[in-house]
Amino acid sequence: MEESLLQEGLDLMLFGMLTVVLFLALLVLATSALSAAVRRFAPPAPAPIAAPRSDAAAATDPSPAVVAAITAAIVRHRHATARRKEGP
Amino acid sequence: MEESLLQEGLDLMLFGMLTVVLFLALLVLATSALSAAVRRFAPPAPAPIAAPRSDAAAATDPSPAVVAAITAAIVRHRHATARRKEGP
Amino acid sequence: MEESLLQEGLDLMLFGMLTVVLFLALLVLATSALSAAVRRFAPPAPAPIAAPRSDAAAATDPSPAVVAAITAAIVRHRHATARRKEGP
Amino acid sequence: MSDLAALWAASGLAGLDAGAAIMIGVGLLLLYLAIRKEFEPLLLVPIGFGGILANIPGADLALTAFESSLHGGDAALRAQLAEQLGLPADATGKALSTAFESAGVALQASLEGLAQDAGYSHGVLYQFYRVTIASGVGPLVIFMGVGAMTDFGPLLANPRTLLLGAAAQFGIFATLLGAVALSSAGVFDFTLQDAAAIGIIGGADGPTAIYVSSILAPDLLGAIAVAAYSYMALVPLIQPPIMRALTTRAEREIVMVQLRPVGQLERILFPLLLLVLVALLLPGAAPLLGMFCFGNLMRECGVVERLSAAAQNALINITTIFLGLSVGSKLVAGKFLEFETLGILALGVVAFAIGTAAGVLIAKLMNRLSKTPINPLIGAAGVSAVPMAARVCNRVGLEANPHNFLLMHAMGPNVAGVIGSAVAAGIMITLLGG
Amino acid sequence: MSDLAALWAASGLAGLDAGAAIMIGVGLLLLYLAIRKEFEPLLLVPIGFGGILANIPGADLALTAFESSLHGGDAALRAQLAEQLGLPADATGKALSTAFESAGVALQASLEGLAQDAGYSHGVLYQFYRVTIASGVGPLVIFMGVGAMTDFGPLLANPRTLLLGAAAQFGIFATLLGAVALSSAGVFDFTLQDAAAIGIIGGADGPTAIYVSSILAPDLLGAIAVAAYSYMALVPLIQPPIMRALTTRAEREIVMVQLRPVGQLERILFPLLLLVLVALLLPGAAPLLGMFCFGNLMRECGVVERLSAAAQNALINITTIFLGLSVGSKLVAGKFLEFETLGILALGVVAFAIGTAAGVLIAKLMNRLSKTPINPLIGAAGVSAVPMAARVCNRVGLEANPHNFLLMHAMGPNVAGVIGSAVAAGIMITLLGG
Amino acid sequence: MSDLAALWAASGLAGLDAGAAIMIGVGLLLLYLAIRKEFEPLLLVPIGFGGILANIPGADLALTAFESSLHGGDAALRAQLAEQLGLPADATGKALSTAFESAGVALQASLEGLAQDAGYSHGVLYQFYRVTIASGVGPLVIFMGVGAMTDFGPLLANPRTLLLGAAAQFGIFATLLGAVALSSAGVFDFTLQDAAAIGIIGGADGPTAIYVSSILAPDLLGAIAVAAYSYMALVPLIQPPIMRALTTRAEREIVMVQLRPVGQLERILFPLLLLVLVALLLPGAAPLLGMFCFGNLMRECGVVERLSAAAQNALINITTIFLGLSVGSKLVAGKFLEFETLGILALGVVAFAIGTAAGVLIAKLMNRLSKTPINPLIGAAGVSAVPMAARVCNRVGLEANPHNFLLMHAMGPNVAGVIGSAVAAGIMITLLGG
Ligand code: NA
Ligand code: NA
Ligand code: NA
Repeated sequence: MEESLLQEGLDLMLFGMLTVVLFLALLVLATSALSAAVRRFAPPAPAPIAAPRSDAAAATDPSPAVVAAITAAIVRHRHATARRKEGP
Repeated sequence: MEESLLQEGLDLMLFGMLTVVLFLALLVLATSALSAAVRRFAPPAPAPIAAPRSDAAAATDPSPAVVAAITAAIVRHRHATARRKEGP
Repeated sequence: MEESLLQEGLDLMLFGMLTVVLFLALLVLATSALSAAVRRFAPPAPAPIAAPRSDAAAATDPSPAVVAAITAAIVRHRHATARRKEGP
Repeated sequence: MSDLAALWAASGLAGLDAGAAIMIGVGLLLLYLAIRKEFEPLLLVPIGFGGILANIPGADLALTAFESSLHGGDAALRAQLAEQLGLPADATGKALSTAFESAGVALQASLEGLAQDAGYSHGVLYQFYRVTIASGVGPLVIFMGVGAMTDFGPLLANPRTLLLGAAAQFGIFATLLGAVALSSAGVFDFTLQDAAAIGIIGGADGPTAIYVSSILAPDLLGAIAVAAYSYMALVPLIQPPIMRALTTRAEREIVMVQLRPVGQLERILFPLLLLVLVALLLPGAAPLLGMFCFGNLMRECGVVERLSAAAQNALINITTIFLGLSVGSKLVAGKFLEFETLGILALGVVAFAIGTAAGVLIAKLMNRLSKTPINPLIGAAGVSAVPMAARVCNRVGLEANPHNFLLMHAMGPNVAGVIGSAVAAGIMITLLGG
Repeated sequence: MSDLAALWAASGLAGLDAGAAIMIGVGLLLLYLAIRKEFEPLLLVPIGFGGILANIPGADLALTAFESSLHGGDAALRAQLAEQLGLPADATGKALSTAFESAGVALQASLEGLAQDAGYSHGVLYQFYRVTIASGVGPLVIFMGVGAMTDFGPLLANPRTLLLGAAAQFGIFATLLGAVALSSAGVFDFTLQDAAAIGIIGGADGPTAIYVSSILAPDLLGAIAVAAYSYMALVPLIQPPIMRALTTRAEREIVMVQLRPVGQLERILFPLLLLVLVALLLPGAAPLLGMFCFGNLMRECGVVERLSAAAQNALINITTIFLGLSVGSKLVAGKFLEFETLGILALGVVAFAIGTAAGVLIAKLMNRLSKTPINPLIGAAGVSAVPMAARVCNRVGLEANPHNFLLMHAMGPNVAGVIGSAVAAGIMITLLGG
Repeated sequence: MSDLAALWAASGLAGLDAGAAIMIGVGLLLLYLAIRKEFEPLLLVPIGFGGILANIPGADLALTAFESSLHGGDAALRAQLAEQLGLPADATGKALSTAFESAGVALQASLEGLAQDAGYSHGVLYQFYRVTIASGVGPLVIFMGVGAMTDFGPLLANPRTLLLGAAAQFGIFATLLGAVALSSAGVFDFTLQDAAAIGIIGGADGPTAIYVSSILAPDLLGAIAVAAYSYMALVPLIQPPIMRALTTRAEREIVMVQLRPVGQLERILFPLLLLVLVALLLPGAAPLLGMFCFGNLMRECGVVERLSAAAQNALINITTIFLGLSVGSKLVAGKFLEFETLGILALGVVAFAIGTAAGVLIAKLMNRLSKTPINPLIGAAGVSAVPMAARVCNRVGLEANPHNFLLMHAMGPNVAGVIGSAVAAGIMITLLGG
């Protein structure tokens, strides 16, 4: 081994950290370019960031009591299906 | 090889197609016989063909609004369970 | 083989049954000790034995009609998701 | 025209012998029992269907590449295989099979390789068998799922019922002795390993029976699994007469003390306690009971709902499909249509009966020795067959006293029976395995 | 500095050749078609993504340890591998690959072991491929799930439609002949096995096509699977012109007799009947149709809902993910960017067209011979491509008569087409496989 | 009486040594932390339980057939194994083990075959380990599921936060250097590979840590995985003091600009962009990031909901169960109860601390250079530990300004940290692996 273990470790740290930073910096540039291109050529319909797609379905917004009842039913349903009907 | 590739292909086509047709024709006969036997010896309670078993359960027919609310709850529930609670 | 097959079988029966009984008797003692310790040092909040955790959630107790409607919706939902949308 | 000849030679009709035809009939019978009579359908539908698939002549779905190659007509390959096995080139397929089974792992791999080089491949059912049963993994994963579905509350509220679960295992060992006695008498030809695997039918626990026979008596696996699941389904017919014969009406009317509530901490600690006892005393039972306790801990600890749900649903269902098909792959004529299978079926029902009787009798004994009343009917639940046996106890109890619900009381010995037969399995594997 | 050189040498840019770049483009194109055009996305998203992963230079995700080692620069290892293969130490990687492929199982295992000893390992996509496709298990599990999703009701109500499902398989065999003819003419270089695997594209059934080509023509698997799924997605474009060209408006307006209700017992017995016929007559089709019937029996028997749900959801979805990635692993430049691929794509679309035409024409013939009216459009559904082809029939029928809903009537030939192509697959595997 | 002796010899008490007892205690401690303290229970419950199972004396659940046979007393077998390994017949078990590990794949297979011929078999935990970890598949499938659960929206709205995710990886490399320095100083005996695998603990990403150490330092895998998951659970204790020490109250009060909405097209294209960059520049990171991007694409593309749901639920849960048990199988006394483990635990916490500090400091630097304000607290989320670290940022931010919700802003660096440590893992595997 021409290098000491410590020297190898130092090399690895420097190159490794440098590569991580360069790669992610490149990704920043590429992502920004991508976003710019998308927003220019295919502007999206605005949608709030914190709202995943499924929340749209929830927009009918049942009252908490209804949700509680439904949740209970689902839990009971799941529990029932999870039960060991016949001993496999 | 005593036959040419083309001759082999032709043979395979003829025998293959013939076998497919004979097998499915036999299946037509067997299925018809089966249906006749079943309807003779064990006449089924009539049920519309397009209605899978589960639709019977749905016959209570909740109003669309209720179904929408329930669906939302299920989606939300599923979404919640699918969430990454702790980072595995 | 110094023992006959029958002798070996008899030995196995005696030792086996004895071991099963001793092991489970030990488990009775250990379980009783465990329960005593738990109830002494960490008395649990009382909860009826027949009620799994999920029943607590069900305590809001929706009327049977609502449960039926919900169940139908769940079945329909499950059925719908189980459908073969695109032929994989 | 050569195509026509080849198709006919490959067709099932050309290859159908009486054995395969009978086994296809057996498969259809199992499906009938499973679907129409609801005999443990979750297992018997895949087992029955797998049995039919395994016996389709010419399809070789349950065979390895080597076994398939013995059916093929390639004389040069056969001579090569025979030479490697040290047999003459004209040895029969039976002789080659026997030599293969007693060959070492390395030689077996080499022979399978030669058969694959010649274009034969492992059948799909054999592949399922290798992954789920030969590896031992399938029954253990099922057992983990069963653990995740098991409620130890009634057992913890009344730990004495563990003794009933122990007593009912007498069916296992009595049957073992019976099998050995019949062999000594020359009726059958069971080894001690075979006898132990047959006895485990009395444990009334499918995965345990499959696990034990996959280790001790793989050749009998098909018959043992079919017997175990069939008799589990027949528990409502087998048990009540025995229960009624051994108890008085007054005993059947005994009302038991209401079970105390059991807190979460006890529920969490119990599988760990059981695990530690197994680790210290019976490591042979560690695979079965370890996975069982793991499943139960996931259920009770309350912080891994996702994993518990997976163990109880997707994972156990998927494993059940492949385990059932794999058991079915063992329903081939050569191994199932033997006189021994009748012995296994007969001994299996005896095992259930003895286990039931032992449970009831020990419950009566406990009733004499203790002042807390025990309804002796719940002893019958000690064979396990969860939850069918507990329901039978409840039903027979209601006949005597229409207001006496024994279901929850019977769940204690019922799950204790699962532990008991896993312990018995561990003992047998330790003493007879390997 | 050696680190920098090593990183650069390992980087994709250093290793990127035109072939890999084009194949990454092909993968992106497949993703575009799948996501934007909704071309069978359940398969084409994993296939496209797997294709990109397989072509990342230097990552070797789709290669075995042996194949990876050929890319490495270890001359000593290479000499050792070459020696075992009986080649000179300076043999090219191509020569080593070719020799490896024709080597026996034992030698291949030994060479893989040497490569692993030298630090190379199997790529993850190769591992998926080995477990799901090379073993044959993946397509069969998918087929079981498809069986569990299939409603045979319309077929049972009108069993004659099975003949339409038979007729449409003419696309398979005509294409086989076309491929053979092109090879005889020297345009391509397909063997009879290749031709059969290409023909099966006309079966319009993804898992069947993957299963057949994994056995008969593994090298063409990538192109065949891509063609099969792409054309299935293109059914709404390919079929209508042919359907309109071969039928008169009056024929398209034919109203069919309302389908009778079908009871549960018939639904349960049908998969068993089909299984028994396959067992007796066509064991070569037993793996595919056996698993299909098993899935359908689980669906219809009503006592194993848990297993049926698992087969239709968790199991088929998980298998689809890995099957798709595994098919993608075959989209490597060396095997896909061949002139033959163009032939496969061209022949595939011909197969669909011929199958569609044959179905429609036979339906017209049946209409002449029988007094119960059949709308000839539903013959087109016989190619399978469930349920897309049936929907296309319905749509084309509505154009002619806005009150004539053919969907349910077309479901009969549609599922018959699945059986028909599995039968054709069994014949080809019996005659050409092994 | 021989049965009694055999049972006692096989019992755990007879075989229990101090190491196994301590490791069972460690397993119970992990379960306590997981269940009572909710330390990453999804992984630590299976890991802890697997650790207990692996240390049951006599059960040999975590051993191969060869390793089990070394515990058995069969002198003839041992002499045979020793001869094949070129050792004298009376070589110690330790010597045989060491020779086995440095033997080639072919010889290892042959020795395992001999042990199996003698009746030993692979333990069930070893089988899980081989399939999920040794193959590399388990962590990759988990990563696919994590990708399917990851929302890149906040990152896309503010791509600069990728730099914070890069900065926090300094914890990985600083720890690597620390491990190497301690080895150079003679305190520990870590190779460069070991040091890299230890450093990756600072990546705060369980599957990445398991994947890297399974390749670079399989012997340390148990300790590294336990450290990684434990410290991820301790993020709410480790990070806040560092965050407070390195920031002023004014900095912690900084309110960030509302994130813009991100459309579906951007979400679909981002994983493809990342994949292409990885393919071109860092193929060593392709397995991890490829599967991660695949999962995310399934999530976002909107046409494969079935597959996305399977990846997020059944598949990841099942894999987590077996991955956890497999990691636990590495918690055997001989490999865990070493002085090195203390070093791993100490270095692990240092890695987290340095990563946190680097993230915060770079955020402060960016705040100076840019006019768009960044709250430096969100730099701490760059270590990943999704979503715990982001929640910690939010909580510490609320202490300073009760109306300043940082959660969404912190999710950007949080998921960037996942990418960053996968990149770091790829670099290390490229430079040190193979
Ligand atoms: Na039992
Ligand atoms: Na078809
Ligand atoms: Na990270």
